Amino acid sequence: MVNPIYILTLSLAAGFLLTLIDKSGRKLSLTVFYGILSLNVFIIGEWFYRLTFLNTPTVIINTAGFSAPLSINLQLGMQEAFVLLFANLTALLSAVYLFKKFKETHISGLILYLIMIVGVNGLVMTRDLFNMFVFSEILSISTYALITLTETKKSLSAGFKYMIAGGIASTFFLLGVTFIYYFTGNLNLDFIHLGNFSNLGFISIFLLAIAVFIELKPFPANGWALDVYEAVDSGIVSVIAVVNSAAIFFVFYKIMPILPQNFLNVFGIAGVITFFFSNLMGLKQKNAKRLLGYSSIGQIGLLVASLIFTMHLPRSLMYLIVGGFFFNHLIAKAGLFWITGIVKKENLKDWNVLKNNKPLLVLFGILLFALAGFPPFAGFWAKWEFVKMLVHGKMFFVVGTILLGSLFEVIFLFRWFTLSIKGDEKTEHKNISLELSKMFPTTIFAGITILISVLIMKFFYDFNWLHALPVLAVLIINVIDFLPSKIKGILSLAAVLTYGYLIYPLESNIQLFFGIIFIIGSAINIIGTLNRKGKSEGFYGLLLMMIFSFGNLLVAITYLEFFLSWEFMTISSFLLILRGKKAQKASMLYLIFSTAGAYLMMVGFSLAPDLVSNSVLILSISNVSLPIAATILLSIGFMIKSGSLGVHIWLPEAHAEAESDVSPFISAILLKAGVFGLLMVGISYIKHTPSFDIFYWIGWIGVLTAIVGAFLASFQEDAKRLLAYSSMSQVGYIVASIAILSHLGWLSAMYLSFNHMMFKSALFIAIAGVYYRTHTRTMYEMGGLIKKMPLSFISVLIMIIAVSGVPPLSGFGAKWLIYSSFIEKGWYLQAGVLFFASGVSFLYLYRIIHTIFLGQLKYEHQNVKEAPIWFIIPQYIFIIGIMAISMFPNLIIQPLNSIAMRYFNSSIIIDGYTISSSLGYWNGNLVMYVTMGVFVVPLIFLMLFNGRMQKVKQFNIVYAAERPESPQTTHVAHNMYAHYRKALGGWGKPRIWDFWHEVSEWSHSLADSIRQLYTGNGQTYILHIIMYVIVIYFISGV
Amino acid sequence: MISIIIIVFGIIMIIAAFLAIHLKNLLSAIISAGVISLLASVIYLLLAAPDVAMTEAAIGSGLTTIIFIFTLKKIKKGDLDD
Amino acid sequence: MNIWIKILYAVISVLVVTIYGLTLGGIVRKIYARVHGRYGPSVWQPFLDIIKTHGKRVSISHGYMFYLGPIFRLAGGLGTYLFIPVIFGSVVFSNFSIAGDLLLVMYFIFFGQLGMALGAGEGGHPYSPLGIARGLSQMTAFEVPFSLAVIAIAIQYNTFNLTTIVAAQQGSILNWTLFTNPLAVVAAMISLLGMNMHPPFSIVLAPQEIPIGPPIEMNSSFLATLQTNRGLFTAAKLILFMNLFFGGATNLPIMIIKTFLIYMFSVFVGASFPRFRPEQSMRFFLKWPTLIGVASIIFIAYF
Amino acid sequence: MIKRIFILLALVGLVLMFIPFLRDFDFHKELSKLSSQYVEGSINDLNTQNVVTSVIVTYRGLDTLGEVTVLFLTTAGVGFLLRKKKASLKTRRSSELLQTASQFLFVLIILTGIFIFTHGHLTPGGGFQGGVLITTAFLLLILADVNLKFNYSILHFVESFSGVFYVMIGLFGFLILGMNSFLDPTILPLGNYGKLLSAGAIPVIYSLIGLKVGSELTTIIDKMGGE
Amino acid sequence: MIFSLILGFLLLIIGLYGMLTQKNLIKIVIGFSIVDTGTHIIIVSIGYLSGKTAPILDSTVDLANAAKQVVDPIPSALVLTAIVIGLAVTALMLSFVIKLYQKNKSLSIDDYQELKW
Repeated sequence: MVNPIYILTLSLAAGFLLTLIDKSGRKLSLTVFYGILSLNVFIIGEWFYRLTFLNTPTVIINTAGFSAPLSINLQLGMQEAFVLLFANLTALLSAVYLFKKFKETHISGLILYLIMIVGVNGLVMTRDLFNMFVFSEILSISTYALITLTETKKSLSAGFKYMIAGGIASTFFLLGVTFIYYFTGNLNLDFIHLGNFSNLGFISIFLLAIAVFIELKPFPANGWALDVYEAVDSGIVSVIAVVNSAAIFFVFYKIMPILPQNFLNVFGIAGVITFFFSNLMGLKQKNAKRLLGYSSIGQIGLLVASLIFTMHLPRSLMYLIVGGFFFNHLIAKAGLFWITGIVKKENLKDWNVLKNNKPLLVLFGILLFALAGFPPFAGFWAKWEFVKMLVHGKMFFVVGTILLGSLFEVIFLFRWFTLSIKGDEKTEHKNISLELSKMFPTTIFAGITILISVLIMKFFYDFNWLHALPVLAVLIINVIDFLPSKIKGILSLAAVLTYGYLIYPLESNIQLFFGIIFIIGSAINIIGTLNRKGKSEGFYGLLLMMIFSFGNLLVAITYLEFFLSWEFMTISSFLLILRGKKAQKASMLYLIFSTAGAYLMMVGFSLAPDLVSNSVLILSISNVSLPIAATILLSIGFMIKSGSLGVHIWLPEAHAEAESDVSPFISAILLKAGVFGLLMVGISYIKHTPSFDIFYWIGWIGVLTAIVGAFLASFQEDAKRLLAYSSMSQVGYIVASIAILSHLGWLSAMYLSFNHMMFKSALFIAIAGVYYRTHTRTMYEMGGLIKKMPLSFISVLIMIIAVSGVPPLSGFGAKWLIYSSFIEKGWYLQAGVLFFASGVSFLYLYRIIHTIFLGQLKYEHQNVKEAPIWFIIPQYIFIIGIMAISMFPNLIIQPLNSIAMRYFNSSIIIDGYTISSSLGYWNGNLVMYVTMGVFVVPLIFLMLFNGRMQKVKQFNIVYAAERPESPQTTHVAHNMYAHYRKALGGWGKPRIWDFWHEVSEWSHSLADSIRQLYTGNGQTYILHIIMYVIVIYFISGV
Repeated sequence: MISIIIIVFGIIMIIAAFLAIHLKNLLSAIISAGVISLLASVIYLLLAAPDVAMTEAAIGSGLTTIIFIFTLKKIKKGDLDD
Repeated sequence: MNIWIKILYAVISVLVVTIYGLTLGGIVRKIYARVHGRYGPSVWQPFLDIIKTHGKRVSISHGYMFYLGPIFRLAGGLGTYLFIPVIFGSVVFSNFSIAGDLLLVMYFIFFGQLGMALGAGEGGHPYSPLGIARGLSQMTAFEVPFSLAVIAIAIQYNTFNLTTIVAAQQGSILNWTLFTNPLAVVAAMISLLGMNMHPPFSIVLAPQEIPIGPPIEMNSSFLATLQTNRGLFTAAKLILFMNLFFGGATNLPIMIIKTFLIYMFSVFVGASFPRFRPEQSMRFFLKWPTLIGVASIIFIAYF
Repeated sequence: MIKRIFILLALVGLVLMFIPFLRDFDFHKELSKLSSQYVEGSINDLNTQNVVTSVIVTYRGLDTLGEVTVLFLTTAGVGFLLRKKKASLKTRRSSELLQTASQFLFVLIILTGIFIFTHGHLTPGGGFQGGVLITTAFLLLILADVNLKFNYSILHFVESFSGVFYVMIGLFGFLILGMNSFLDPTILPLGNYGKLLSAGAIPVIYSLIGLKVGSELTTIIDKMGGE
Repeated sequence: MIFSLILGFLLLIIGLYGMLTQKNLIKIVIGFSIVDTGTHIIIVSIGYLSGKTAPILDSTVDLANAAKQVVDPIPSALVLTAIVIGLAVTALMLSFVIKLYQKNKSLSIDDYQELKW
């Protein structure tokens, strides 16, 4: 146990001596330098361990033989140790990162760095206000000087601006300190009491507080910081943005007890505003480091806000929230700044050099996900608890601002990420040199990020181990990534089936039903991925992560578990979509909408009352009366995932641009997660019907989604896009049926979900096969493939009959159930719209089968073969499934009936194969026989009496007595329903797309105009600071 | 008595401050700033703070001014390496 | 009931109605000719046509879907017919209506159309998909007023069961849907014009633009199959309308009279209007008839 | 123009913010409790005449250590900023007379400086003021353009070791007197009040500070003024 | 001493005014040093107790009643530190100015704003 005073003195003495030491060689001075930095980490580490785990009491060290307030004292408690450990570790690693620089630069660089750490350590430990001033000057001055480690015009001018701003702030600080001394007779924090402060006393405290707050870079008085972030060497920036910020943040934490509540409120709001605007402006940022700068500033704002708003919470919760944000931000930020230094590209567009560099890309991804607050990283838990806390405190405005800000942050961070992976191909690919000294710290921090997440999950939450599976899957598959993809695919298939077996003893049928969709459906779809060649690095990990997350939704017990799985699902599906060749935009759209949805859900869950029972959420939710707002928010969140009208624009992009064997997962299974969620909301809703009938409107949205989706599908030229819109339309039916909130409605929703899973999987796989052979998704470029790919054709044929609802296949069952339920409910006009939608669906269904398989075969496709066997197998499994439930509808109707009966009285009677509702009846089995009969009779007749039939060549058609010229001109496929578009007139315009486009444009231009504040002129920045001080002064009402 | 001296000195200092800011000639501006510090040290003496007065005289009006002048010299000379 | 007897009855029923439907087609052609001032073909001409086309020596197929197309078409006609109870109270003519209700019939109509569209598509002739595209589009449009009318009826009789609907209309002529729910009938009758593809809604076959449209590549037995279906399918649709709106039929003559009159309605309208362009046709159906359909629902549901 | 208005607004705002200080300021009549304790402690515990010195060196010793560090940092910082790739050697001899005079003055000023910081506990002034005087002496040499090659090694040596000794004296207190006695001057006998050799380690510390400040400021001046 | 307090505030504001309006980097630094001086005067002023002597307890002071006779030593101590720190910051700022001038041959702050937005 080394006395903490050594942390200061050793570094100081070493600093003083370094000039001399350096005379005997840089090697020696570097040894001393790194030795001292490591020693600091070691000493603090030991203290942290003792204070945290051995419950050693907080140490207070007085100086000069006198006790406080006579002398200056230092304090080392758990909080100090936490911050110090973190700061010293970062400093050490940053120093490692700067190793090459330190080897070459002037010895003063090392000295400055070492003494800077003294400043940080002193600043954190001291309890004396003026001493804080001194240490903060030590910190600032060394920082100012270190900024010039890279001597560019930019770094110098940034440094100068920084100095001026810092100078102004410290003037205020000094004034504040001395006046506080004057009015309280003390400089020691522990002896300053708010008790009988005069008005002047408050102003003094205000001066002190605002000075610290300015150092925390509040919007808009933070232009200087941004310039520094942009201009200065990555190694130093990481120290400024992380170590310095941490220290100053801690100073703010220390002075908080002497600040009056009204100041704190203002600062809290100012933090929130900073967070919001920084992230908004980040949207327009093209420069990587400046982007991180905006993010950094925003995060500090959030950190301050979280600190202020969680003051009254129990300690452990506060530690989780503030500590979570603290770690999340600072560690990730340091790592990312380091990466910018490794990549050495300013413009985000040039970052696609990363794509050839897997190790760096992985680190980049981990840190970025951590920064954006995705699970399992610390920021996620902090955000969850913070939002919950704010919502309970009814601070909705703050919640909204923070979440919107977070959304902006996710947008710009992941635009960066996606550009790095999918950026423009044209730029040259110079390999990035991975210096060990730079990679080492980055790797350590990525590791710490993960470690912290594990610790948080272990100490703060008690999760079922299943919830770790999604992450484990990624890790494990990463380890065996060298294997060929077929082996990994088979292993994944086995893993999914094992997982299914593990969760199999489910508590209820509804779980079982969705389990079949999620797990069995996925397992069959995995067969399609076995066609992959090569290694498909990373693919199966993500796939497993997604599938396990689906499953975990079913067994989630708490809201948090559910939301955790939901987020895992979002992350994995986002990354899977991103794997598509041109998926940058698509994946971004998906992520933006998903994140927005997730945030709404987060608020929704926070509004929800506590769960009373300990069973899985889908069951226990029925005992919970969700408030209206929660119902609305959760519904919107789930509807975003299921692609409802208005928020559907991510859907076609994501489905179309994902790799073709991923699309079935996205479309057939992922959308059902939204359905599952909506059903969950419905379960609570029916048990505690509120006055305002939300589901009536959800019903309308579902119905409109169905019709609009159908129309949009009809107007597509791209096969996958067509199927995507078709999914949107079909899920619209499902949503509408759920919204009916009746036995028949839910029965039909689940029936259609199951059906949709099968036919949409098969269709997407079929298209994957076609794409695999023809390398095009544009339908009019194909045609006549029936002769080349008969098996695929049959599969598509059966599936489109199933989609269309034409008897005798299972689709009709869905239609019958839906119309019956709508009429029974009294939603007549909605039923009318659905009739229309189901008519329109014929347009696109015919289009997809005709333009691909029928008509004229193109010359270039003369030699294509049938789709690979791996695509055929899953299709035919699904065909068997469809045929089975068409022939014997009871197979599915009976179990679904029992599920729905859990919530409603049964409204159907099953008698043999005849299913009757109050309105009508349907005997699927008999229909099948009759259809087979009426089909077979003419067939036999024709076969008997048409023996003279001869087959003819492709162009042998009656064509105005001429031979047609070429397949291209003869195949009617392009813009097939032009007349319909014409008929629709103004109704056919993509208004919703335009709307979101406008939203995006508008926020970007808003961001652009706000950031004009940062003129780059140092004087303007001073003006900002002074104005800021004045405005805050008058707002605080001192 | 002290008040009067402070007022008189104060007025001179304020004038010097304006001069320091507005004078086009940088050297004069620097010297005006030095004058402020010098007078400040007198005021410190009057305010019974001899330690501060000494420091201000030596550092504020002495060293600081010299550093300014050195800077000016470096810039004026123009023979800066680099 | 013994399933074989049921099948026997169904065969009888189908034969009767097919003959009736084809005759009806002949009569219509006669009427058209007379309206145009020609003598016109014999009333039995459809039968002759079928026998003639079936007997053609040359029979060309473009592939198995092409082969199956007409079969789908005929199966669709047969199925649609077989799921409708034709004559109220008659065992022979009750067909297989126990298999499903009105919704089944409505969706089974698509079975044949879809199959035919696919078969025609494989023919590779550009006019086929053009015609089909038009036909499908128009179908989506005229289905709207029709489905609204059907919903209105379902509300009115609180059932999709065709037999029940017919039963409810027995007793007096005033019990017919025509009188109890005239708006729905108007909407449905307008969409019937589209269904029958007579002018002004004959955009699918449109002889001058895309000669005979989808079946353009069909020949010999294939064409004969389609021609057979035309008689059967037309009759089936008329019977459906009769059941829904005009009180059904308790015996064969009444059925013949009623369906004939319903058919004459579309024939006369067709003879007196020029053809729409495709988008005009769609707009037409999505405007007034749809509004009338909505009005019928509102009227029946809320007043 | 708009900027001017904003500047004006900002300054007016500041004035408004500070006006309460001028309007309502209530000057103390008595020392605060803490100051009285310092005054009494200075007499009774530390045997130091100059209370400011006892506050600076002892009670707020950590501040002063920091302060010295700040200067040290500035030395390093200025040196770091104005680091040269190659030292340029340019000499220009000034007149003999000036040189002699300045060398004489140099010794005189240095001695005065030493006097000031060794008497820091008795009279006004101390390490900082003395240190500045030492710097002034060196400044004189620079200004006189004496081609006196500073022996940088000695300067660095003095700078480093005065700092290290300062820290070490602090640590002595800590090691000898216990964990609350970092920078405690009572490691040396307190002596008689008002004498040169009194006040425990205060004069020693102040002298070290003086040396350190002097060497540091000299380095700064040299870096900024030298060629 | 109220007058010196006013003086301090005035200098502070004049210094800020200089920092905000002058384009020359050296002038800005001068403005900063005026702000510093102003701040120091403010601090010393509030430590002054009317009619009392410097806190040097030599033979002129009655040691028994020392606390009643001297001005507050703490502000003096603080200002001492502040002055030295002020010098440090000024020196560093001027080094920046020199360096900037070396790089860009300009002393106008308007020439150093390519970092923005």
